[in-house]
Amino acid sequence: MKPKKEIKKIVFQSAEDMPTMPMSIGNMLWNKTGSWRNIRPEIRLEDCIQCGICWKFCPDMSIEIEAEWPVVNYDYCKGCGICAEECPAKCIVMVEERK
Amino acid sequence: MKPKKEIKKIVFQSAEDMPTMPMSIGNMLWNKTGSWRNIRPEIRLEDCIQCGICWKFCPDMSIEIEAEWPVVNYDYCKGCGICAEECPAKCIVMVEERK
Amino acid sequence: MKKVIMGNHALSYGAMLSRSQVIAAYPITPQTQVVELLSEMCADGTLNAKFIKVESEHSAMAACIGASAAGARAFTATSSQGLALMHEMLHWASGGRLPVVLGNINRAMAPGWTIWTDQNDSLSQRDTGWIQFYCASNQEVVDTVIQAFKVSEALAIPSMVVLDAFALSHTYEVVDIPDQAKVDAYLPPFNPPYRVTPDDPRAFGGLTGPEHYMELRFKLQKDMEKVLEMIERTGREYEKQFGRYLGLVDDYLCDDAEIILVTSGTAGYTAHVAVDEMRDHGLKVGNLRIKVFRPFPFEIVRRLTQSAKKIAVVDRNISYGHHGIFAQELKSAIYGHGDCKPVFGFIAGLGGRDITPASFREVVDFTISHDRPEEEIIWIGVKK
Amino acid sequence: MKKVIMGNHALSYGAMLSRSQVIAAYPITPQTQVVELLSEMCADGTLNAKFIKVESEHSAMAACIGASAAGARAFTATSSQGLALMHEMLHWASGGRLPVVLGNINRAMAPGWTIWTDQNDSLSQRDTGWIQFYCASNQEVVDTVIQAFKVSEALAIPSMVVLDAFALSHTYEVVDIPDQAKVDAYLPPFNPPYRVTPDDPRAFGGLTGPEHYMELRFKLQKDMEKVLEMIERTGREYEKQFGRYLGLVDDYLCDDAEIILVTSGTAGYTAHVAVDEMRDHGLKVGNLRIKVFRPFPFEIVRRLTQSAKKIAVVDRNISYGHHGIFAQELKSAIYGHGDCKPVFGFIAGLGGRDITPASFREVVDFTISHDRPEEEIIWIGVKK
Amino acid sequence: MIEIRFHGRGGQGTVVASKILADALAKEGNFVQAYPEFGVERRGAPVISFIRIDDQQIYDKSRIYAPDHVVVVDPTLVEAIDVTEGLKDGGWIIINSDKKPADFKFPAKFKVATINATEIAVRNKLGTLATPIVNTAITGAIVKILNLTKLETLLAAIGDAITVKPQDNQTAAREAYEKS
Amino acid sequence: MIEIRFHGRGGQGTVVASKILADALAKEGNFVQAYPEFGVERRGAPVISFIRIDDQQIYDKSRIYAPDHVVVVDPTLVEAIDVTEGLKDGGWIIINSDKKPADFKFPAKFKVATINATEIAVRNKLGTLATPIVNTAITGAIVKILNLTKLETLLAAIGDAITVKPQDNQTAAREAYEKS
Amino acid sequence: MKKEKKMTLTLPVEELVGSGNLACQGCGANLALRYVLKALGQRTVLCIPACCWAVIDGAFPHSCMSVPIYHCAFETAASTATGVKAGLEMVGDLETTVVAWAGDGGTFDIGLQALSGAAERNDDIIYVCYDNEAYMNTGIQRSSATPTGAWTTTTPVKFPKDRPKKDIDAIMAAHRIPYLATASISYPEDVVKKTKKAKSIKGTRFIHIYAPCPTGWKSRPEDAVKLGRMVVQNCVFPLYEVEHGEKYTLNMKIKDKKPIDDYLKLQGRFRHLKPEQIKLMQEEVDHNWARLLKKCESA
Amino acid sequence: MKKEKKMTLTLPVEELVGSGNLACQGCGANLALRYVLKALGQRTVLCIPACCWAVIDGAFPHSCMSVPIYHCAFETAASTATGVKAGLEMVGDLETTVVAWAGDGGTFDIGLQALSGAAERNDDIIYVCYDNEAYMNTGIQRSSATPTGAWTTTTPVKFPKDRPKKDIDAIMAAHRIPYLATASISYPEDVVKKTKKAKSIKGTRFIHIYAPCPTGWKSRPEDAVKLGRMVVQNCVFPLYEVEHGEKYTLNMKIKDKKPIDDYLKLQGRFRHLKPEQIKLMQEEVDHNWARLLKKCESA
Ligand SMILES: Cc1ncc(C[n+]2csc(CCOP(=O)(O)OP(=O)(O)O)c2C)c(N)n1
Ligand SMILES: Cc1ncc(C[n+]2csc(CCOP(=O)(O)OP(=O)(O)O)c2C)c(N)n1
Ligand code: SF4
Ligand code: SF4
Ligand code: SF4
Ligand code: SF4
Ligand code: SF4
Ligand code: SF4
Ligand SMILES: [Mg+2]
Ligand SMILES: [Mg+2]
Repeated sequence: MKPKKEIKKIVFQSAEDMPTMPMSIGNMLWNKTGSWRNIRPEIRLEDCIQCGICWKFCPDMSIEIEAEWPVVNYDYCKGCGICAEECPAKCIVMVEERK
Repeated sequence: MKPKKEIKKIVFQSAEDMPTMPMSIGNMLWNKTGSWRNIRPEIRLEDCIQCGICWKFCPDMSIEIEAEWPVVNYDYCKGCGICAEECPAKCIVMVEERK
Repeated sequence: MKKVIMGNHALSYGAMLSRSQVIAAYPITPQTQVVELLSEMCADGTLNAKFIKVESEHSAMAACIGASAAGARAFTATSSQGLALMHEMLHWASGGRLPVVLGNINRAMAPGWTIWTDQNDSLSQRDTGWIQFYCASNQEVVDTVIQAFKVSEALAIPSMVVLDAFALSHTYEVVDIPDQAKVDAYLPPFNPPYRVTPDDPRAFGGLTGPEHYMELRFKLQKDMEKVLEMIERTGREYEKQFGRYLGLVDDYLCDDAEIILVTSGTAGYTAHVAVDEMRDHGLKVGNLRIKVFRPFPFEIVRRLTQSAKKIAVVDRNISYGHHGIFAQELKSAIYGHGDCKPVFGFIAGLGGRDITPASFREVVDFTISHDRPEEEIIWIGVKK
Repeated sequence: MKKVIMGNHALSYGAMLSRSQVIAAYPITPQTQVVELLSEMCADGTLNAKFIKVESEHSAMAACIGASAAGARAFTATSSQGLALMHEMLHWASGGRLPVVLGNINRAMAPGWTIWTDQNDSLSQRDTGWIQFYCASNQEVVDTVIQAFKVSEALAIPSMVVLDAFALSHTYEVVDIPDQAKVDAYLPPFNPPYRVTPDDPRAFGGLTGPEHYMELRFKLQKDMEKVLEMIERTGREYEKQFGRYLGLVDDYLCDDAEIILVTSGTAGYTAHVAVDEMRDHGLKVGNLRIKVFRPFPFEIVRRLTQSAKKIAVVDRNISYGHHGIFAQELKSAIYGHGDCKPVFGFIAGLGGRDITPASFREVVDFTISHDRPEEEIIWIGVKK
Repeated sequence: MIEIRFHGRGGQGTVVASKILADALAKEGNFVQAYPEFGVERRGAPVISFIRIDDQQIYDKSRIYAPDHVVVVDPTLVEAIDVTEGLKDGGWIIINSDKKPADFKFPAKFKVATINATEIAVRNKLGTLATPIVNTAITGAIVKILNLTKLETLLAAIGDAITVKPQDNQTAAREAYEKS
Repeated sequence: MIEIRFHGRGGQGTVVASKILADALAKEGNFVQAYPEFGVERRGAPVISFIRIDDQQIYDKSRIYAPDHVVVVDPTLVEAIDVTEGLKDGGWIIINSDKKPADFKFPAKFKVATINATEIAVRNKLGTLATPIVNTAITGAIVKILNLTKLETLLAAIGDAITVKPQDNQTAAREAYEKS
Repeated sequence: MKKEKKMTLTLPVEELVGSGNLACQGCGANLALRYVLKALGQRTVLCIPACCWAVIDGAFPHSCMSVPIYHCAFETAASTATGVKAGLEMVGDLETTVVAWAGDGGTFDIGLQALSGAAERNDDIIYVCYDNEAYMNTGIQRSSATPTGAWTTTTPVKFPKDRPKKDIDAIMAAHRIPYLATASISYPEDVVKKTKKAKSIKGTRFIHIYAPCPTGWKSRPEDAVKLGRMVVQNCVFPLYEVEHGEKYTLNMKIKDKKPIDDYLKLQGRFRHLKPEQIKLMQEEVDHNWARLLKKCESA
Repeated sequence: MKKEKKMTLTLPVEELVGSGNLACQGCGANLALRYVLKALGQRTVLCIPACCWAVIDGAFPHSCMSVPIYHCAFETAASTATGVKAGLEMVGDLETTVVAWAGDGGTFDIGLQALSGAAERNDDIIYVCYDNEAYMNTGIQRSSATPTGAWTTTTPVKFPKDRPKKDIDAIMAAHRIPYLATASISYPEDVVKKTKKAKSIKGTRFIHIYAPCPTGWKSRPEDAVKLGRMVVQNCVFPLYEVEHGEKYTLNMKIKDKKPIDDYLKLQGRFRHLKPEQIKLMQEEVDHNWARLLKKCESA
């Protein structure tokens, strides 16, 4: 998995530190939506036909391409199951998250 | 000309006399718009074919029908000239108002 | 009948028990449940009303105005942005002397987007000519809606029933739902002397020149002044029927208090708790929770604050470039009446920041330790 | 260059000299000439600006907000119903910290339909976080627009420049039109630190929870408090360039006055005439015309009213269920500062009823003959 | 301070007349204030407008109730309404009319002048007999009768303000001035 | 006054659980206050809700920071967040889990109870293993462990509040009550 | 001179708009309401937003009308009417016709959303837009109904209106309301017929009436009716009906389509136009006319 | 297992929507913006009114986006965008694409007037409506985009939505804007193609994207893409373009038109429907489809 710029949640300690306008100064990567998941996609790469469909339809940008293969970024994957549903090779299975 | 219900302009002397809501309690007949006129329609009834077109097109309800003939109500006729313009018999002429 | 309901449903019940005839509303967090329950009530026949699912709050108020002008009892509910979008129509309802009742969930104004409570939305409407009630419990919400229709219809002035976002709107509490028959006895059908009907054709709201406008507005103010007495009187009637008095203020231990907290909304209930605690510690503190903000209850506020040494107003709102709004209005109200005791203006709880019993302790500590307020505004709970 | 122009055109000139870049406006009596002249200026190239001929005032303010957020100087003008329709967006501009400048022609609120002057439209916006200037002459209008951009842009708070319907908007007066080059020197191009641009992508106005909202609003208030000093300072700079000082108030013979009239708008000029007359009759009367209402000029008002025995506030507006708004705010401002001298609250001139020198004589007569105001509101010129 | 009231009809440009007068007077360093009736104007309906003139800043923003002079742009109005309402004793009533001053029955405390502005206007191709554009002509008469300013200043003001047929308007004003 | 905090996930009906509890307690004459976290709820994301119980009118409208007890509706949350934040000493932590209380490593000052509400729910056909509807079952456990009210009252409250499969829900609550 | 003939009256005689009102000389809007009320009769409520008609009615405490009027805020004609209708029904009056009566600005621009909302809900009101092609009550500013090329005070001759008139009828047809019609004050019998037809239908009905405005168009008052006729004859404003957004019916077949020149010449607002501009405008008219014919055929 | 093949990527790879955002599991709206920004690239400004996307973006002081956003009031997507575009041009940025990005409620209902105004002026913005057929951000209330028969919290099963979905595309076509297209998140290449086409045109462009919402439709998150495909295949939401309000182009010819039943079955919001009701809905779909085909033919 390619290293993601790890961004911390910004918490202001004082009004002075804040911008004048209500305005963003950081991104949402601190919000590990992987924790929302109750089922997780697992890709059986052996059956994968590299069609890119899982990447194309992931609403959370959580299918990444590494060396031409799809990899799930579990930090953010919310477990919607779209990738598994849409995979033409049926090589993504949704398995129950930690019990 | 048939007698019109003569209505005076209502002027309140005190708040108490007024309705609670901003609401009408009288009509606009006190407002003799005939005084706005600088040209006046005159109907030469001898040429009139009783087609009713002047009555139909008067925007100010100022052509009245009396015994089947058109009569101008000068109290309200604003002198727009539509009746004269539209009269197919060309029997309405616009003449200059008091000089 | 006792029921555990959320504040929003308390509004719905209030509207239902009042036999609202036309409801026009538009959804907005945190008001949605009001509308959802009412649309169910209309769908299943519990309530015989027309529910107009308008395309904006502006139209919601316009439709209520139309319905009320036609002689029907009209209700709507909204919050913050929605209330602000109605602003022009709020002026219209009062200037048109139409007794519409509106439930407003106090939510802070954007931007940034917020759904949390503060009073800037409804208090920004303080100059629109509406009666404003501020509630502290779901029970008060149900009761106040019924009362609001009664007062509004008697004096031809619309009413706003205000409750805090989440702290009331989404909070379940035990509510004694009044009996419909008794409500019917208390609140007869709406029957205005004039209405939009071909049977008595009138033009409402036509062009009004400088020779008449001022008198019409003078009459509005004079009727507004009658609201206070009317609330007290009908509040007693309500008490007779339902055992709960609906007054202008909720005064708690004010008689012998040296410091009086002036509060409103749910924070005014929490203040109660703080007062109890402080009394336990020997501090002579009282709580004056303002329930009716418009018209401002001049007399009773003057009377109840008379003997105190200091007044501490806690505003969950601010008029930028002036003071907290309750503080400002209170000072205007008591100015020149009695001694000019120090009034401390605190601002707390904007945009949903919590106001806790500790907040009031901080308020009282500050008030005790200062002779005069010194600053125009004293901020509570801000990371400066 | 001296020119005889109407108040509405004074607004247009102010906007043009300030090199407004985006104008979005919608017509309404009595504001139309502002827009008409500006659209001509844009059509013939006198002014290099985009003129967006929007379909409502709500969109006018939204477009100004968008333009300002993108870093352009934005101007609009409206009146009464139009201003009221913008209400939600007024909150937006201030909460978003965007220095839009708006010209408002004071017109009473409907219903009944009215096009005549009173201040209820702009004063109903007193809680929206805008700076508010009230003008008494066309000269003041031109100067104030330029000044408003300067102050607003420095502190990221929008401004409203207010003038009376007809009495100013349609009244021709001699105006010294400032020289463009000098205006350019006084008012440099708008260059905000942050703006909507892909070069520095930011999300403006996103969801802001209870942990942050209050601080943002605290900052707004703190900046609002800086406005007063800024107006005085840049007013002096303006004076250096153009020979006219733009201050917070216009005080006339207040120093030794026993009775101070507190006034605003064109009535504040007429009061001047009445004061002269009364001084001729030996009455020690002064006139304190408030030019900046938001933020409220606490210090200077306290200072100037200090030595008077009585204060008579003349409000061309009313907050139904409370007092006239200037009276209310003045009492809040001077409460606890100095002695608690009687403040008499008069209401006059609603819906275009004329306020004449005689009105002020009546006001002063009443004030002299009563020790205390006794009534919450003293009405002038109402047929009761 | 001089206060003048104009009587005309909607569409006759009464406000323009007072505005041109204001322009001319301002050119000579006066302070001026000109304003229309505050209301709904309809073509043909009676309207009024006002001008205040002073050599110092004018603070009074209230309406004019007791003018020093009145100008009647449309002669038919003399019958329709009381043009002397509030007029100060000794004030002028300047009427656009082909009649003589003596033909009007006003109380003696007022001075009456007439000027056939309609005739002048029409002759200078300013409008038609039915709808003459008399506002410039009438200013010529006012300036002369009330001795408010020099003719040249008035003509310059007309030149600045009027974009359609400025010369004809100036000629009309000059003629009226000379005939008054 | 007793204050309880519920931890769950968006979509799990945590608020419904606290509401049912409130209903039951109100039936027995208590004053109650139940409220959700004040914010944006997303399915799957951690959420909380609260209940306050007292035998007299509850004036405190501020949020609960130091609950007497906490209830964890979704066991996976124990790892994800600190469910004991602010929890008073001696307070119960009631967890929906198939594990034993001892399997959880909480400070000794807290009491821990577990109830396999998921198993009970699924067995009563309340949702699936992936998305079990556990809110009624868990109320059974709470009522028992904290000794808040009679089982019958709870069952009556469930009967009033739940329109889909009321009996199954009652059975689940009863089972959880009995197992706790 | 008195012949023994009866006066021909092709319209209902009842006058519900009264004299003494504040319309300008030759006002088309005045005629429009006169005709519509002749069709609807006295059991009608009007909701009138800001527009010339808010003034024409007269000043407090007077009204020139014999039907009740609720004067409402500018942007609320449709929503107020919806409210009035609901209110009347709840107090037991199921019969009164509720009409929103608005100008083009109040319809095409600031009131469009409320109208669209009412149409979507199919609220039981008749919405009539009298179209004088600008904001007249405020002194002639452009609205989105102002035609290409026209002068207004906000589209100065140096830069006249450059956008085509918004096609409100196509927009309302897209809402598939049960009934929609265009009409012109110069064909009063047609106005009356359509209004009566509208009255006989339930749901949201929309009538768009061409109403010349001498003041705003800088035309002679006496030409008002002539202009309203020309505009139909030259197909600038064809007369048609649309049912349920689909069934288009052309009411006035134009055999001998007139060029627009004469029509433009009568109006000061078009005085500045150059022949090239007029040619482009003519092309636009021809194009729209062809499209309309197609819609009517295919319906 | 590693074969020597390249991954097939049919969309631009740049991701301008970031992870960690606050969309629900399987949110179609999230996909919609992801695709649109892939087409437009980073030099884009979004004006987002109140809607789910106002929340998805994240909470102050964070944003999940790599393009600037102006969060604007609910009813102002179009007018704010117009203002931003004008502002950018005046400060010298003539290139940035300004997009109003709004939900169906913000487009069909409360924001319609501002949109109509922008379209009439032909303001140079792209307006994208992602349509999830209800007010979702406030918890699933009916909008005028809600289809007939659907449950929402304000159209309870006892009285489900009884009015048809407002035909916003016909309404916008009636404005004769230069470009209008419908799209579905399940055809991302089509979304990208149309968005790029829109970008290449000046004036007001409107794109209407079907964006399934598992939360509001009571459907399974994994079915979101499937639903977006079915709705095209069964002609409930056909894919087409309209140029200048006249030239209709059908993008996806449907040979084998599917009945709506399967589509309805996947969604809890339609669970209460009886066969008769479904039949009526099918008829409506068939009717609309036939009309669309006709428009496309005659264009
Ligand atoms: C919110 C609001 N904005 C502006 C106005 C001012 N206004 C009153 S009438 C009018 C023009 C109306 O135009 P239209 O609807 O075409 O009617 P017309 O005057 O042409 O008859 C305007 C802009 C208003 N009353 N309210
Ligand atoms: C003036 C105003 N009214 C109501 C709201 C509340 N509100 C916020 S988002 C929303 C629903 C948005 O629906 P839609 O545009 O379809 O977007 P979605 O939430 O479905 O994505 C509503 C009603 C608001 N923010 N402002
Ligand atoms: S389950 Fe959903 S979020 Fe996770 S990778 Fe698959 S498509 Fe993306
Ligand atoms: S969709 Fe399936 S086959 Fe296609 S790339 Fe993804 S995992 Fe491989
Ligand atoms: S001139 Fe005009 S107002 Fe007079 S009668 Fe003829 S048509 Fe009517
Ligand atoms: S239009 Fe002419 S011919 Fe016809 S009735 Fe009138 S006057 Fe007679
Ligand atoms: S301006 Fe036009 S529409 Fe308005 S009253 Fe005059 S003629 Fe009629
Ligand atoms: S409610 Fe629907 S549209 Fe909104 S974020 Fe969730 S899935 Fe997306
Ligand atoms: Mg118009
Ligand atoms: Mg939606």
